[in-house]
Amino acid sequence: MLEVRFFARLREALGQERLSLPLEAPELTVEELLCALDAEIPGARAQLTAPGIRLAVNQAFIEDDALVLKPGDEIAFLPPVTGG
Amino acid sequence: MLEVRFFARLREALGQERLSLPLEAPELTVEELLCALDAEIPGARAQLTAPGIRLAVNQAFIEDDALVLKPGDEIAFLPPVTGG
Amino acid sequence: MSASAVLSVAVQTEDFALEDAFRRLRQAAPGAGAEVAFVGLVRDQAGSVASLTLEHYPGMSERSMLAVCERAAKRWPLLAVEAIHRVGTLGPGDQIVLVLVSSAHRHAAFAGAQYIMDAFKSEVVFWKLEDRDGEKVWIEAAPSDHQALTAWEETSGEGAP
Amino acid sequence: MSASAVLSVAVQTEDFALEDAFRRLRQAAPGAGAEVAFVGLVRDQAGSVASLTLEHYPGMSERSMLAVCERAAKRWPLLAVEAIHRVGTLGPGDQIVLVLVSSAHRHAAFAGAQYIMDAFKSEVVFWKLEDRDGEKVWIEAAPSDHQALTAWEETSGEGAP
Repeated sequence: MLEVRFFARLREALGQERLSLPLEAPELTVEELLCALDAEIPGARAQLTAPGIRLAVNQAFIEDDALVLKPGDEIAFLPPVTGG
Repeated sequence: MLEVRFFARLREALGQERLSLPLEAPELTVEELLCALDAEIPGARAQLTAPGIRLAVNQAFIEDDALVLKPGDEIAFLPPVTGG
Repeated sequence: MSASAVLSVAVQTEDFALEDAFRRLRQAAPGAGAEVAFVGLVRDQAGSVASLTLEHYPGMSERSMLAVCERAAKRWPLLAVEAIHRVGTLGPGDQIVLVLVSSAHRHAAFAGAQYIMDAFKSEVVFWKLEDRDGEKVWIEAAPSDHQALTAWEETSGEGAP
Repeated sequence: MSASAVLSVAVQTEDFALEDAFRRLRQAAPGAGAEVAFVGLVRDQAGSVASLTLEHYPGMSERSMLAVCERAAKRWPLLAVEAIHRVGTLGPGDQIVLVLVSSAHRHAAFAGAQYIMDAFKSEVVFWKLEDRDGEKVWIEAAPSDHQALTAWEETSGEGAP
């Protein structure tokens, strides 16, 4: 399983806060995850790849697109914030 | 009259906190004041001209030795302090 | 430099009492000569903001805050740090954030507090939903600026927006 | 820049309550987004200081403190400043000084508070009498250094202390 979380504007746009995704392969790329999420929630891909959205895996920011997700990972999509 | 004030270590060394000095002339130089104080309190001049002692007239620091005091002025001798 | 600094971070909906925070800081590390506190408040900009709702990523926000405090305690000789960030719905004048730092020396306390607050602003994620006269708006770093820039790139050489 | 900053200075023997000081600051100038507080405490250096007695020049110290706060309020857009310095006899851990500053912006609040505290240290006169195991000592800026320098000047060219 993979835990996926959405916050703030994304949570509202996608209509959910979290979602557990069964992992069939031992690994998943971010691209594969986006496809799976778009199948689950139509239009999710466009929302999740909009400018400014950042990814965190296991509660740490990830800048690397070549990232590979493993079972038990928690991946979060974080909309931009103001510096306040 | 001239109000003269001593603080901290000087107050202890001279055995008094303040003193009112009659002013006969309309003006008094600092040098004349020191003579008058030394006559009043033996040894005062050495204490009051020790390194680090600063003068304040009417509660403002005075750097100018050519200062002239007038009736009603309050002059204070301030021992050095630490920056803490 | 001071691996022994006592660090405490919290994200909470409840308000915080300043007197209590200073007392905890002193109990955590007695003997300080200097304390610096920063308090952030909800500003009422010409009465336009009725309320502000802050959302965070529980776990990740505390972890980021702690990482910031640890870096500060390595860089300056801090004795203790207490940081509290509020989430939930807040009104104008409400306290949002507290950064409280103690040290033997005042320059370290000032530098540590300012560094922590600056790093919180740039590294710790809190989303803000403003209620402006009934209209709820997620506050994001000027997306219009970002779009304007993208538009320029896409149309470069064509005389642009 | 902000001739309208509300400034309050006090020299007192009584302790100050931090919660009260923040409340007064907010009442003096509502609408701030940032507050910075500096608290100075009597340090207990290896238990050698039993007590510290602070003396000031009533009138002159308040006047110097106010002048410092006015300069800070001209230089940064401060909304309010509350400064309290204690005099009299204090023990280890006791609060000596509070500088509390509010502004719309955090960098102004930090800069203002730090400037005021630095200027207090160099411009406002407080004499300190330390009680070290029963021996009372006036704390002065290392007079030995000054004497050493004077000695060098007097004996220059003779190979010195």
